[in-house]
Parts: sequence; C-alpha cells; structure tokens
Amino acid sequence: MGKTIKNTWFQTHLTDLLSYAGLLLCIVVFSILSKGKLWSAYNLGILVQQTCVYAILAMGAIFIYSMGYMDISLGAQLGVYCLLLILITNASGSLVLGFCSILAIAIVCGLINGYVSVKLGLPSIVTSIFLNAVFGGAQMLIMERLGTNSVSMTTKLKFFKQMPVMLAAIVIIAVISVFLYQFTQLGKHAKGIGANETATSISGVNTTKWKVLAYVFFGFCIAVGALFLTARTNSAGKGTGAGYAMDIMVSLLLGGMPLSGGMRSKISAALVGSFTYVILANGLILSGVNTTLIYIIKAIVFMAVILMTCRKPSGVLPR
Amino acid sequence: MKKLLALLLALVMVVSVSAVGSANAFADDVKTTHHKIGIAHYTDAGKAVDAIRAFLDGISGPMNLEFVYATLSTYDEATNLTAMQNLISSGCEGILMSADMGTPAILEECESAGVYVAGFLCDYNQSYWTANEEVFGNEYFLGTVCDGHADIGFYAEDVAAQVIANGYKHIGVVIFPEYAYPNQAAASRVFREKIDEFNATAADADKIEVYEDQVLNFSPLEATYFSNYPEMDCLFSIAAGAGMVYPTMVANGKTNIPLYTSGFEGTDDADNFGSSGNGCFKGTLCSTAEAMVYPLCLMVDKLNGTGYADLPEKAERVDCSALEILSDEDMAKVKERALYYSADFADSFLSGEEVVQLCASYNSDATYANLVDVINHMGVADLK
Amino acid sequence: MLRLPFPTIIAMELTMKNKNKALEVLRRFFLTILFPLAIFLVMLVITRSKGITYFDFTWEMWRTVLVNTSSTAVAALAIWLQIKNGRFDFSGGSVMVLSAIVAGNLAMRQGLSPVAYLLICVAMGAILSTLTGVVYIVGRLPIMICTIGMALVYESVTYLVFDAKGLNMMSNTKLTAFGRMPLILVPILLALAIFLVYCYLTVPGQRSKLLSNNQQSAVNIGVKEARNVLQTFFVCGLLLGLASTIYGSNNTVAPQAGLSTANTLFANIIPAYMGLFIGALSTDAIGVLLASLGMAILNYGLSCIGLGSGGWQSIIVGVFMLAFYTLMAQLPLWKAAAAKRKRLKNEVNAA
Amino acid sequence: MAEILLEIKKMSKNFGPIVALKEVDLTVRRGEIHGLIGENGSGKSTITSIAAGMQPASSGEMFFKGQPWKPDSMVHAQAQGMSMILQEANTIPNCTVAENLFAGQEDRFSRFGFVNARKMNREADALLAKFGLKHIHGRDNINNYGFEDRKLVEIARAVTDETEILVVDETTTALSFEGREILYKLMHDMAAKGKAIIFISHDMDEILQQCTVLTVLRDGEIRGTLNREQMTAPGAVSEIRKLMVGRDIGDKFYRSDYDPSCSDEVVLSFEQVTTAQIKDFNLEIHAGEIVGLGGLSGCGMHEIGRLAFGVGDIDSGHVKLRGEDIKDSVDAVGKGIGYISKNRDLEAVILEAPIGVNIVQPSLRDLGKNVFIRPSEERKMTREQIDLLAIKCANGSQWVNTLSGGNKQKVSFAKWIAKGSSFIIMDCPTRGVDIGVKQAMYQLITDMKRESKAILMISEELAELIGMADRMIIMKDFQVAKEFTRSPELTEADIIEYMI
Repeated sequence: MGKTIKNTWFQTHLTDLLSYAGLLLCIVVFSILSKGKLWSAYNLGILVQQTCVYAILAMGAIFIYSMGYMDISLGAQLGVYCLLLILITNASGSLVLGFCSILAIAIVCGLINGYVSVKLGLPSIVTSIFLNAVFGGAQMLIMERLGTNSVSMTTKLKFFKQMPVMLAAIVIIAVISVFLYQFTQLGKHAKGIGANETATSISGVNTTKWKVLAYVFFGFCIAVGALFLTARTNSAGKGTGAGYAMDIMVSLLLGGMPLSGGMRSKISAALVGSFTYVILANGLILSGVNTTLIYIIKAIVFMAVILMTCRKPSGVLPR
Repeated sequence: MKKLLALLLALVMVVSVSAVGSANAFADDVKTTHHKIGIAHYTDAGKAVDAIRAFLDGISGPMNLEFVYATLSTYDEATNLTAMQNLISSGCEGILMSADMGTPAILEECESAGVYVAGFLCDYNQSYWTANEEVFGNEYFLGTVCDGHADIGFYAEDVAAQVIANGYKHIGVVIFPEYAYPNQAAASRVFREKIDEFNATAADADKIEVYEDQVLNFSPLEATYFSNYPEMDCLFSIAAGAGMVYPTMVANGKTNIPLYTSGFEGTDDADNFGSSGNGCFKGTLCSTAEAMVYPLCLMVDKLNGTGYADLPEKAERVDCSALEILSDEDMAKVKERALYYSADFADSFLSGEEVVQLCASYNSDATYANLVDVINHMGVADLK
Repeated sequence: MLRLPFPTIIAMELTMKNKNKALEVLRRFFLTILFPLAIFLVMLVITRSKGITYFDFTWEMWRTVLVNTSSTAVAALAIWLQIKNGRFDFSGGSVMVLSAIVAGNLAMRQGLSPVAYLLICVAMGAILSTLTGVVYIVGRLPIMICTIGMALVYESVTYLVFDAKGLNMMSNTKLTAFGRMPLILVPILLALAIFLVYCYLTVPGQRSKLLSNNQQSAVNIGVKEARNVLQTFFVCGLLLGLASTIYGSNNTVAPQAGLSTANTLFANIIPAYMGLFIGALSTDAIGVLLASLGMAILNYGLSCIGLGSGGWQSIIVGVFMLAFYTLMAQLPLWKAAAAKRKRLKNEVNAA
Repeated sequence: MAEILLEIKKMSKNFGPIVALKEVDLTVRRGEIHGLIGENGSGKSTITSIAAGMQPASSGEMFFKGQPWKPDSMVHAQAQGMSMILQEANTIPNCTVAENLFAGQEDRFSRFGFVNARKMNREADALLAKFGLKHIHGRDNINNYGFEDRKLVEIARAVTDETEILVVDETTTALSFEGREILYKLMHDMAAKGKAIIFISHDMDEILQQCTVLTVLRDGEIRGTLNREQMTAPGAVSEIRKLMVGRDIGDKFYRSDYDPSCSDEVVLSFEQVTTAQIKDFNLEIHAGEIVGLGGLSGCGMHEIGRLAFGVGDIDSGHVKLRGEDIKDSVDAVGKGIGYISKNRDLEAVILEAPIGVNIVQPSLRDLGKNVFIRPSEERKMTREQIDLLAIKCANGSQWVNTLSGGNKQKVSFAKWIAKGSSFIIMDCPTRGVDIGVKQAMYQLITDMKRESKAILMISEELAELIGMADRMIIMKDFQVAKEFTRSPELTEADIIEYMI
C-alpha cells in the first residue's frame, strides 16, 4: 500500500511546517501588538541574548529527547557549572582554564547521567529527579559554603555578551549539532533508539554507548550554555538555572519535537522552539499585557500549538 | 438660550481640558510631563504588591506617569536581567526595582540603553558590600529606599524590652544567613546585649536564657527545633516569621509560644495578633508602599532633567519609617488606616498632588531633605 | 517507557517459598516493613551517637513523621494511579495547587466546616482532573504533552482567582484539621481505600488494568477506552483532591508559574516508584505508604542532626534514592547469577 | 445449497488514493469452511475486518443472517454472532486468564460496579473446559502460558454459543501441531452445526485440507472461487498459485538443486553449549551452507538462533564465529553476523522510520568509520537494496509502516545484505509473507548460498526447510532429535515423528 511521494513528504514535514507557522504567527502578531517595538534594534539584540542559552541547551537536549528520554536535572546542572566556572576562573585567573574545567566536569557528569539513565531501568525522568536532587544540593552547598547570595566573576565576560558573538555561538552549536545529528552515528542512533530500541540493538548498535555519548554531548551543551549564561550577568547564585529544565521542555514542544523521540525529531525544533518561547515572553510584555494574564495567554498558545502539532487523529489514545 | 450657551461653554471646557491631554494640568500652574516607568518587584502576589499597585495607580494621574510591571527573582540574576531588558524594550524611561540580584549587570545594560534605575523596599546589601562603586557610584543608579531601616537594632531593643516586661525566660532567635541579611544577625546581637544587660542585674531566678541563633536557609523552620528546645517560651524570628516559622508552629501545636517577627504579611499575622485569634504574634515590622516616592521623585526629576539643589553627589540608600506593630492598638491602627493593609489609595499618607509637590521639577521649593523627611514620617504613630 | 519489569519478577520469585501459610504471611510482613524499619534503626543509631534523645517514640516525632508520611503518600498514590495505568500526569501538581486555593478560599470566605473544605477539595480535584481527561480524549494528544499543557493552564488560573493571593489558611486551626494529627489519617485512609477498591475490586479498575497492559488489544476486545480514561482521571482527581486537602492545610500556597507545580509533583513521585518494590509482596498501595513512611523517617532523622534542609539534605536524599534503585536494578542480575551458579554446581555434582 | 449466512455485495475500500478492494462480492453459506487466499495486500484481511466491524467499507452492502449488516465495532459484531481471531497476539499480559476472557464483559460478574473475581474464574474454567483446554486455568496469570496457549484463550474468547461466523485470520502460524488440531476440530464442529468459518491462511496445504470452499484474491479483486472438488483436482495447487500471483510461477518455488555440498570452512560453531535449558549443544555451520533448524515452537530452536547472535546467558561452552567467541550482539554484527528476528515489527525493522534508515542501520558503523557519514553513500546503499530486492515503494524515504508485510520482510533482509554479513540467522524468514515474495526470498537465499554465505534458517514450516536446507536439524525439548541431509526423497512425514 504505497502512498504517493507528495503525500509522504507532506506528512513527515507537517509538524515542521506547523511549528514554523507558529513562530511566524508569533512574530506577526507581536509586531502588530507591540507597534513595531519587537523589531527595534535594541529588542532584536536582547532577543538574541535571551534565546542564546535556551537554544544551545535545547540543541543538546534534542539528543536526549530523540531517544525518548527526558531530563529535569538540566537546570541544577547549569547552576552548578555556572558557579564552578566563576569560582575556578576567579581562583586561577584564567577563563580558559575555568571553561575547560567545567567542560571536563560536564562531560564526566554526562557520562554518569547517561549510565544512570540507562542502567537503572527506570523512566529517565525519574532518574533525572535523583540527579536533580544531587546537583541541586551541590549548588546549595556551594552557596552555603561561600556565604553569599551571588558570586561575580572578577574578569568580565564582555566578549561573550555581544550580540554577534552570541549569534555566532548559536550558529556554531547548530552546525555542530546538525552535523552530529544528520551525518554521524550519534544522531542516527539516538533517533533509532527512540524509534525502536530493540531493533536498533539487534542491528548491532551498542545502544548503551550511544546513549551515554548522547548524554555527553548534552553535557557539553550545558557547559557552553553555562558560559553564556554567566556572561549575561557576570555572576551566578543559588537560583541560577532554576526553571530551565521545564522551559526547555516547553520550548522543544513549541518547536514540534515529539517527546517520544524517534525519526520525527529534528534540531530545528530546538531553534524554532526557543525563539518562539522567548518571543512569546518578550512580545507579551512589549504589548503591555497585564502580568497576571501573561501566564494564561502563554498556556493557551502552548495548548494551541500542541493541538496542531501533536494530535494523533486515529487509533487508540496516544500514550 | 442661556442654558444652551452654558451647555456650549461647558462643552468647550471639556474639550479644552481633554485637549491638554498629556500635559496634565491641575493646581493652576503645575505642568507634568508624561513618563513611562517600569516597576520590577521581586514578587507578583501578596499584600505589599496590592499596596504598591494601589499607591501607584492613585498617583499615576496627577504625576502623569504610566507604569509597566515585571516580576524579578531574589536568587537568579539572569531572570532579572531578562525582565529589565524587556521593560527597557517596552519603552520604559526609568525602572524601579526591588531585588538586588545581578544589579551590576543590569546597570551596565541600563547605562547602555540610557535608562535610569532606582531601588525601592530593598537595601541593596549585596551591592552595598560587594559592588558599591559599580552600583551606587553609577550615574544611572539614583538610590534606593530600604524596607524600613537598614539597621533594625531599634526593633531588637523594643522586642527585648517587651520580653523583659512580659517575663519570658527562654527565648529562641531565628535569622536568615548573615551573608544575605547582615542586619538580622546584627539585630540578634543587639537583642542579646539588651538581655545580658538585664541579666546582669536580675536575680538568678529571673535570668533570661537566649538560645543560639537558628539560621534558616530560606526554607521553613524544622519541627525538630521545638524538640531541641522544649522549654522555649518566646520566639524572636527576625527572619520572616509569618511565612517561615509560624507554619511550623501551627503544625506542631506550638502557637502558645509568643512570636515576635518581621515582615508583616497582613494574613495570619494580622488575624492572630495580640489578643485576637490564637494570639501567637506579639510583634511585627514592615514598611509602607508610600516610601516608593523616594526613588520615584528622584526618577521623575532625573527624567525631567532637573534635580534638588541639595541632592547628594553619590546615590544613597536611605531609611524610611517602619510600621512597628507591638500592641493591639498598633495593629488596630494599621488595619484601619494603613494603605499597606487596605490597599486603598484613600488611606495613603500622600495624595497624588502632594507627591507632585515633592518633585523638584514640579516644585522649585522642593528639597531632598524634605523628601527624606517625608518618608521617615510614615510610621504607626503617623497614621491619620 | 513506564513499564517496570523487575518488581514483577521479584514478586514472582519471592512468592510462596514457604508452604506454611502463617510463616509465609509473617515472612511477607517482615520483608514489607523492612524498608522503613531499617531506615528507622539506622537513623536511631546515628541520632543517638549525636546525643539526640527525642528520636525514638516521642509523640513530637511521630506526629511530624505521620503528617509528612500522609501528605507524601496521598499525593504519591494519586500519581501512582496514573503511572500504573501507563500515563504520566504532569498536571497532578497543578490540580492539587488549584484545588487547594479554590477550596481553601471558599471555605474561609463562607465560614465552612473542615469537612466542607475537604469535600470541595475533592470535588475540585475530580473536576479538574476529569477536565484534563476530557482534553486528552478530545485533543488526542500524547499524555505527557497534554498534561504539561493542562498544568500550564491550571497554573495560570491560580493568578486569576482570588486576586492572585493564593491560599494562606494554615493558622486556621479549625479548617486545617485534616492537615494535622489525628484527623490527617482520614484523608490517607480514604485515599488508600479509594485506590485499593478502585484498582482491585471494581469493573473500571480491572478494565484500566487491561488497557494499561495492552492498550490496542483491550480496545479490540471491547474495553471502551475513552470512558475508562475518564473514570480513571476522575478517581485520580479524588485522590488529588485529598492530597490538596492536606497540602492546603500545611502550606502557604502561592500562585504558580513555569511548571513549578511539576516539582510539587516530583517531590512525591519517588515514594510512588519505591512503593512498587516495597509493595512487591503486598500491594503497591501499601508499598507507597511504607516508602513514604521510610522517607519521612529519613527526613526527620536528618533534620535531627541538623541536615534537615540545605545542600547536604538534598544530596543525601538524592544519593540514597540512587543507591536504592541501583540495588534494586541489580537484584534480577544477582538472581540470574545465583541460578546459574546453582545450575553449574548441580552439573558438577551430576558429573 | 445451504442458507446464505453472509452476503457481501460490491464492497469497495479505499485508503486515500489506494484501492484495497474493488467491488467484491462474496457469499458465505452455513456449514462452509470458506478459505480466503491471496498475496499480502490482496484484500483478504480487509474483507474480513470490514465484516467483523474493525473498519467501515467505502461503499457496498453487507447482509448477515438476511439482515443489512453494518457493525460499528468488533465487540458489536461479536455480540451479533460475527467473531474474529487475529494474527497478532491479542491477549493482555500481567492479567489473569479470566480477566482476558471476559474483558469488556466484566459487568456480567459485578454488582454495584464491584467485580466478583471468584465467579469470573469459575466461569472461565467452565468455558475453557468446553473447548478442551483443561490445562489452562482462569485464575492464573496469562504470562504463565506460552504464545500458543494464549492464542487458544483468544479462540475461547471469540467463540460463543451465539457465534454464527468465525473469522480465523492467519492464526495457525502461531499454533503448534496440537493447537492446530484443536482449532481444526472446533472449525469442523461449528461447520457441522450449520455455522460458518472464514479461514485465512498462507499455508496452501492447510487450506486444501481444511476448507470446503476457496476464494482466491489478487489486487483487491476476486480471481476465482473453487469448490471442494476443484480444490482436490490434480494440478489445483499450481492453478491456485497462478490465480494468486497472476502468472505461472512454475515449479521453481524452492531451490531446484539437491546438492548439499558446501565449503569445509567452519563459519559458526556451537561447542558444548549449555544454558539453563539447553545442554551440550554442538553445531557447525560452513560457508555456503544452509542449515535448517526445525521443530515445534517451544523446542528451543529460536533460543539457538539468539545464542548464535550472542544474545542469552551461556553457562558453559562456546559460540564461535571463525574460531572467535561471540560476546554480544554488537560483537556479532561486527564479526559479520546478521539476524532476522521472528518478531519482525518489533525487532527486525523500525516501523516508524524510512526504509533507507532501516537498510543502512547495521552498516552505519562502517559508513561512519571516519565520523562523517556521506548521505550520498546512504542513498546509494538504499537504492541498491531496493532495486536488488525489488521492494515496492515510492523511494527510500517512504516509511516502513506504510509497506506490506512482504516488503517489510524484504527490508529486514536488505539490512544484512547491505551490511555484507557472511553468516545470517533467519528466524521464520517467510512468516506472514505471500507466495510471490516467498519465492523471491527463496531465490535470494539460494543466491546467498552461491556467494558462500553461511545461513541458519529457523522455521516452523517443514516444507520450506525441506525445500531449502542443505542440512536439517530437528529439535525437540531443547535437544537435537535428528539430523537430515538434503535429498529429494525427504518428506514431511519422515520428519514429523521426530518433532513430537
């Protein structure tokens, strides 16, 4: 029962088109409502700045979500890495050393994270709750030990705060992600694992190895995200990173990423999603919407998007 | 015919009045200029929020100001920066903020965008100790008014006096970590000094024991605290007691222990104060929303390009009156007449016109000293 | 994704080793209470060595422990009911928060009795949860995505009702009776009863079991899925309502945003999963209860030695749970290894 | 002629632009065992699924017991007397047998919404006894029973006193000898009582033995209807095949040669392999050799297949490929072993993925040696395999779940051909595949042999083993019962006695 080419193409790309349409609609609506403020040079700059960290994290998260895995320890990890970046850089006086250290730590944590998720035989979201407790505890502990609300970096990260640099970072990470995702075993196996782990394993794929590697890349992205998050304010505290795990999840869904992973996963979901997410928040404020109404509007937009992109029209109720 | 003329005249007047539009006119000669001010507060719910909104709504007409609200975080710098950026983007010329997280980065951002910042109900302790030059020395930071007094030793003294007068013998003290709230640790020391003074002269049987400080890591008091000190008969929670301590007392049936605290929330602490409710709360402390006139006037003047003749060179943090509630009468007064409690602009210490008169740009006689004086006359005793 | 094979295996391996019925019951009883008992003993030793005397059988301690147990267990049962039926419900936390806010404020404004408060909570929970179910069925969205959306919606509603003041009624000793000992046992017993009766005795409960184990077949055979999903969401709503009764009584509830209610939920999800192992020899509901009890004792003990909050507490609890599950994940492997050793030994003997 | 029970008039069914049925007329009378045969996608399952209420027709009419017939669900159809047993497993794990039997009808055993489990178990036992399934008990967890018993439970669930027509859709492939006997007996009993059976099977012998009427379908149209006499006439088999495939496929169905010779090179060896169930198993497979492994479904042959792929726990002994131990499936694939699982949709292919992704998957480790995987190479590999195996599809980016069963199976073959595996384990390679594809598969396997690949072919169809294998190993109770060498004289009857 073969279907025509056109039909298949349309079906596979329908969710992409819808999420692009969502972003476009957001832009158009807020351009009008904000009376053009959305497009002011200043606003474009802060949009890039605000999206940068989300986009980098979301692209790393795609590798995890592709496998049908979820992670809520992201925020606490981000917080810990930001703190460590500042502390190590302050102690050694070298940003390079600071960044390399957190990169190394992030990769090791990624390994641990991956093995825990794979080996415990629990839904990954549950294992990530454990890790969230550990990372969150570490973050609190560091702040308790420091005895301060917020630590600042002595060397200013001005360079990483510039809009062209942030834009370049998004592009570079996007290029790396797309390369890994489309043209190496990592991305292909991540999708394969999400679509059918048994079949992938029987095809001779070392699923444990690739799962762990996916987590390692995720860790890499968190470390890079931590650098840019720190650069924004030059400081970090006990609340740094809080809420990011959920924000990323919502962003990915807005970008049309299926939570079950598999072949419909795509890097563009991270970019489209994080931009939609940030423009939504920014646009609502620019349009002068009452703060208490912002939440309900965001919720309704989210429902509308998922009803368009995630609806399974036939068969049993989707799990 | 006369009637028709009168009607026409009235119509012309209405039109002309509305035609003045943005340049709002009242009291004959004062012409105010329209400004858009961002209000970034660290929370988006609660008594203080309602009071702030009521006050700002009340003065927005006479002051010819438009307010845009945003919510800050007290522990995440990036959230605050994002909120401030969005406010700048939406066209705010100046922003008042009540959280001190990531302030240096925020000022940097505002400086480059040419937007002024001032603080309210926040002592900017973090910046005050670690980034003073960067924040208080920045020309785009206009100063801040504390949530009451930066030093709350006076309250500790008053509580100590009450403790002695009421004959409590075993006192627990709860504070937030010193790094975040050094004034609470200081207040605890003042409290101990006062008690020690009393103990020096008191008979052995009357001596008061003060337990060591219990430090709350911004999470509620644990039940085991009461097991540790079963004899405790009075609790002085300098840390926000209504939210962090009282719930634990209720859960453990310890509301018989009198509680002195700070940070009046106008909920349980109002209902159970003194002789009402379970009477657990014996004293509390807060400051009023009207103290916002300090940063607001500085901001409006700055935006209008004027300033007080006696304006200090460097931005200051100033104290304002605290609503110190230590008796049923105090509480009754606050409940009845304070804007903080009623969120009714009619209860405000200042009318819109009075606020206009506080600004140098609208009243050439206005002085900085007067402004500071005004916000220091907003205590319980001043409630009309 | 949500199926766990091990506990079933453990249960099958551990069942009926003894022919003697009384002995068997005793053995099961002991193994079942082993978890909280072990934690109690370990914490007892630790606290005693630190010179703390009130960690044993003091009323203060058990009042706190039981209150914490109940509040965790009721919420955990509600979450577990959904997970058990193959659905991961992100909106549970927001249903809890919103029900508590609405019911609490209504009860305070109208001067209602605590029973009325409980009933409104339960009714609100049931209505909101059923609404989630309706959206799930009509919208035909994957369950996690759908419940994330509904959680966002319910959270945003917390800003729109009662002037965004949330709920603050802890001090209302009359209304919060169900949040304290001894009446807190009412919601937990009700929750246990509802859970057990629904899952093990009723027609819809049995049908949801069929659906969770093989959705497609069950539908083919003739189980009406939509109706059953609604029934399960309704019952889950009742449990969430009971959880919100306790939650509203013991917490200052602020309006929520940004899926923060999911964390309220996750705080209770660990006992839900632990319950599966601990209840392997009884039923999952008992397991959830005992797991909550164990965690409450652990937390109380930590608080006794000054680690009740802050970084160390979080790390200790996180590592403890990791260790618990690592151990559990090894059990089937150990069993297989033991069986292999036994076979090899027999072979040698035979040779 | 007996009374007409079910009459289908001008029934058509479209899936979008694809026409699955074209104005089909079908009449089923009382007492008939009405066989339906045709290649995959010929529409036989579509007819029965419409009649049994699983999906609606696009156009046309149906009459059941003389009344217009439009069932809205399987449940509704079953209540009216039209029951269906599906090919796929349709029992629910982790539940008791009784719960499975009475799913959807719990109300019969409940009062005020509470289920009376005891009563339910009692009735379940009574029901099972009626079908001669005394070894299955209502209160037991269904997991305790094998695939076959579960299928029998399904039969007991589907057939009630009210059942007038029973549709048996490719059920027998799942059943062993005994299971089939139970089902055949049930079918004939029902037919004798004046009820009717619609019997769908790929097994020509089975059809010829059991059915009283046979309808052949191809491309959604009825190509012929044969009565008992026509079916038993000499040459009927090739005639039926011709109707099914639309061309004469002649005698070249299996391998035509009877030369069992192969290279001396041992590719795979089992050396004294002992597991929890298997004891001291020895086997050598040579390059260019097709080793057939046969037996009843629980005899251990599938386990041998998995062990050869490095999956499973070995107590002692070795499984070696060219003298090297196989550690796990990753190692096995690396060493050049391919495995085609019996459970095609869950293990052999990724349904929710393009054909290309599936074909390339095992080869990714080679393509990605230097990290970068060239899309052009992937496309080339995909195209080559699609052409080689004549997979019917628009292109390589079409998703596998839109393919017919036979084409899905071709994809699972293509994976290993593309990978260039030198030893391929095929567990039931032609299960649920129609004759046309089957023939192509056999040709393919023969070609593989010629390329001196080693093949372990595990099958429940003896005819296939006889037709293809150089050496046949029949297993029983996890042990080798008998070994046969390829010969034209070998018949199924010779072998069966060693299986049971």
